[in-house]
Amino acid sequence: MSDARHEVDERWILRTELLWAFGVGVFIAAALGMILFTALTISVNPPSNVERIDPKALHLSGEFAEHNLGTTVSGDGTVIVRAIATQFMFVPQCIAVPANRRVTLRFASPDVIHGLLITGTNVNTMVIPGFVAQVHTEFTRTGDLLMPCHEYCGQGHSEMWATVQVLPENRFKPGSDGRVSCAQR
Amino acid sequence: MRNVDRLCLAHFWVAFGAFLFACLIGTWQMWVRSPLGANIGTPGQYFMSVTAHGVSMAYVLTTFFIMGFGYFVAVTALNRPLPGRLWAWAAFWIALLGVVVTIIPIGLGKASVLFTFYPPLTASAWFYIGLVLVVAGSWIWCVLMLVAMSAWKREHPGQPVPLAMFATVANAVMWLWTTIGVAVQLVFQVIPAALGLVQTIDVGLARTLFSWTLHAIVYFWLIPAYIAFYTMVPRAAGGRLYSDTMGRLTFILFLIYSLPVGMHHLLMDPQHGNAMKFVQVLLTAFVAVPTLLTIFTITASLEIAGRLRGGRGLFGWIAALPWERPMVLATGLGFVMLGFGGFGGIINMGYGMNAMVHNTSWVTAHFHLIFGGSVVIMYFAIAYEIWPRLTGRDHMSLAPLRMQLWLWFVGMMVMTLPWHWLGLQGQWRRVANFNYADPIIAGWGPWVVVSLVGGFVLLISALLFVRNLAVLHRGTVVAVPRALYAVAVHPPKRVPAALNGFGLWNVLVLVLMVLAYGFPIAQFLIEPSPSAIVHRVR
Amino acid sequence: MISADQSSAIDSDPEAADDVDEAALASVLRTVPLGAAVLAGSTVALLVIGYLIVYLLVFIPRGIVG
Amino acid sequence: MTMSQSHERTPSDPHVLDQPWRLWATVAVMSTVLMGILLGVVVIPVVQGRGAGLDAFTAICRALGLLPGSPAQPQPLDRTPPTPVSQVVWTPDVLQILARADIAKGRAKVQEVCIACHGEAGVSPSPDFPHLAGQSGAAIYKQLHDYRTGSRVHPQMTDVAKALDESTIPDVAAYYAGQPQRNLNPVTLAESPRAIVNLIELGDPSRNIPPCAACHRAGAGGPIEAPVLAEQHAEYLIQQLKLYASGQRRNDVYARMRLIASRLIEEEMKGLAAYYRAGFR
Repeated sequence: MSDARHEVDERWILRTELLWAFGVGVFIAAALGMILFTALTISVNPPSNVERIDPKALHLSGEFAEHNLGTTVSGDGTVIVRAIATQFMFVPQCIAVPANRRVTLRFASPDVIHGLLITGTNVNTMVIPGFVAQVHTEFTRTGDLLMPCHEYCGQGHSEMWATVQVLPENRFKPGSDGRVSCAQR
Repeated sequence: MRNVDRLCLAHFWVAFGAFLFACLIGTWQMWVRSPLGANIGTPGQYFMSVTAHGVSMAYVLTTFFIMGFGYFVAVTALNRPLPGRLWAWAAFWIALLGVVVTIIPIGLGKASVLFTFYPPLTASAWFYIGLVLVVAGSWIWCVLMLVAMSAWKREHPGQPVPLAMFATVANAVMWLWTTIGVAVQLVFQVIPAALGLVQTIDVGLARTLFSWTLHAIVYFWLIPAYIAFYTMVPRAAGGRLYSDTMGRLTFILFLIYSLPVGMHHLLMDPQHGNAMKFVQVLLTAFVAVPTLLTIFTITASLEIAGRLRGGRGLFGWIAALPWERPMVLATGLGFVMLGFGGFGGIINMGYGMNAMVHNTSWVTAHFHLIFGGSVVIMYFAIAYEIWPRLTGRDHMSLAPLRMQLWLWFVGMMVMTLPWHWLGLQGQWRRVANFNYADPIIAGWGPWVVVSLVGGFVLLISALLFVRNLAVLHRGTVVAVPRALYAVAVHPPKRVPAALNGFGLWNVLVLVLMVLAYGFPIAQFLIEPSPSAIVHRVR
Repeated sequence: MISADQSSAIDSDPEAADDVDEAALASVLRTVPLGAAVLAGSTVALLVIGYLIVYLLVFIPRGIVG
Repeated sequence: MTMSQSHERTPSDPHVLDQPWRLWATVAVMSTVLMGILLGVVVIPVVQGRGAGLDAFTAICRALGLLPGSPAQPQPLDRTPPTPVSQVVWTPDVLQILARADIAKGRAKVQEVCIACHGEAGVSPSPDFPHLAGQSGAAIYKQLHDYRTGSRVHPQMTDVAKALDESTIPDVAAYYAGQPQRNLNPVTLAESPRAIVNLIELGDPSRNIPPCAACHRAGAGGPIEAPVLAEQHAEYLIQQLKLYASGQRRNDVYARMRLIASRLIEEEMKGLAAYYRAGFR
């Protein structure tokens, strides 16, 4: 094959590859575009909260004191859930939350790395000793959901799970102290 | 075979020995966590097994296979003896010593921290020291690959380095870059804690340093499969490589974009802000480019082969391909698994969408399909292709080889497809025994049994694989010398320095790492995270 | 085991010519990447469309995450 | 990334060929990462911040992690007063002190104070007083401190603990931790009922009870203050479980033992106590 034709073919092949690369670029732009679009319009982010807290003295803190855990509804109606992920138990073991209303969940670990997800929802975060993990979400379906620890934290990791009761608006009634606990069934 | 066949065989047998062991305990794990194996085995045994399965598959099978295959490529692609052969044997023994030193504490239950270490949980110091030895051995291999290539380039000035060697050295350079993260974490944080020199550990920094390694290490495992795609599959199929330039570009893109993206493993971590998470998600999207380029280039190369063999029409070339050859069959099956695994991957990297699947069986399905599926099936195909060259004996018949590849494909698909569905339901990872009494978990039972069946099929395939190789050592059929590496449609005559070396790309990687990882790591040096007490597993 | 240092045909020139006939290759090259482009293109399109569907129909309905 | 191939036929000097490569590669790679930084660090936080009523600077600081909180949501504040159930904090220096405790001084204090109830080698005559032989030093250290701060109350121990001065507590703890445990009692080893062994090895997922061994087996990587239960008086173990179940004893950080004990039935408490009395680890 004469060198000239050889030269032409090679550039033709590179052109097909470039065309393909352009197509790939379009697909990547579509994927990233969806991420960017939802981030800009409805603020979809991964949960991040660079808030340092000393895990060694967590039980001496006010916010994560034993009696302050669980769901509280503050004066202006914001729902905040505080829970501890500790070796081999979530405290409290049952969390009540309202449906279709913005909820902020805050977790902390006094010992090792834990992680949690709530089945069927987008609540998912690692709980790193040294930081307060915070997830803002809205529960779109009512019912009892499972909240397991999904990061290896020791021999009791498989038994570490809690229940989340997503209550419809009318049954989510905070007490006088603004706290809501699980309906005992 | 010039002076390396025993060196390569030693590496491959250690790799495939660890692989078979890991398949056995992997199947046991699948059984114990299924409804059929409820209440069998204790958490201690289960997490010991998970640690051993992870270390064997992720550190032993991969590192030894890549080293062995690298030596083979350095000798056959460059067509010159391996420089520093004694160093290569030293590296082998150091790495093997490291494996032994790691496996013993695991077996004694003193290292049940899984293969991805979860400080402040800390195992026996020997567990980490063993892994450092394995990495040290692999570093010696990297130097040997660089020396081999530069020696060849001195002897052939201005000529393009053969693609197989260029890719192997790209892999070595990437491995040198990425092991910095885990080396710093182990040497400065985890090993001092394991030795008891310090009582606390900065967990935020430890996870960030480990994430530095965590993604490029999977591309370190993946590149030998891509070397096979580019340099062996076209010839095995009877065609030509569609574009050599695109091959070089693919391995360069892997080197550049697999390094500054590790934080997509930390998307759900609280200790990093959204800003750097988004930067690394965007860069992760570009790490899909080389794979998508490869799919096109290799499919085009197969199309050439198929049409040369008389394939007509738009897809007639597919049927015309020589599917009876293991390398071609493995590529076809590997691409299907790469498709499913890749789909799992782009969902994982979906920034906020990661919250839907992080640490669920969806992720387990992703890496079993891509590493366990398309990469390991190409490891099989490479082994089948080069064993005759190493042992001088040829396969009696290709049927058992094809059977083994099909079993691996079917087993992997049956095991991992249910995991995608379970992952979306919220099935979380690393559970010794599920509470099948819980209504939500009870619904998962049948699917776990289906994936268990896939696990058994994989075990049979693994046993058959080792049998197919072992048989060759006593085989009677003398190997007929056949050329191995593919020829490109336009073999490169002169190649820009950028496509023949890594100077430019190392500079770009340095800049990318500073921009992508600079702040996330500096954040802990400026203000360390509150330290956590070390919890020793002894 | 073939003795280590005896170079055998297996070590023949790595880029040894294969039995591909140049003319056939040239004629094949007139249509080649079309099949690959359609096959790979549709697969990748399927993947990205699947990604968008999962993003909109599975992820978003599970509630805002921030 | 366009590869403009140099058309003029210069000698194939790599540097000449390389010129376009070096330029285009740098442009391509840098544009991707700078676009990522522009979007991630500036555009997304500012736009999200505007929605949540945050000024651009705060939003960017939150997105970078220089301030806590999400750039898209208000950050809750909390000023609840702390009411800890135990004052003991495992800091590196506490652990160093425990590691370097002086056993001789500990033995002297034990002779002087502890022998009456706990026995010299930590083998106590009556089930009301726990064996301390081979107990974990950290566990003794924590309980003594809890008695001193009133997190745990006991007719005698509160005064005894208050009488001890701070520096000898680690020594006493280290002395008893060093005492060898008595040999096992083979008779009762065999017939531990399967259900009890399962509770200890596997826990009971349906009642959310983790395995006892996950915390109480030495070297399991569990909580530091988890006491060793092997060879303890059976009645003492049952009594403590009952105190936890009723909430009278509440110095377990984050109520883990109170929750577990409240879920155990009487018969299980007896089975567990017998199992550990037999000397299983």
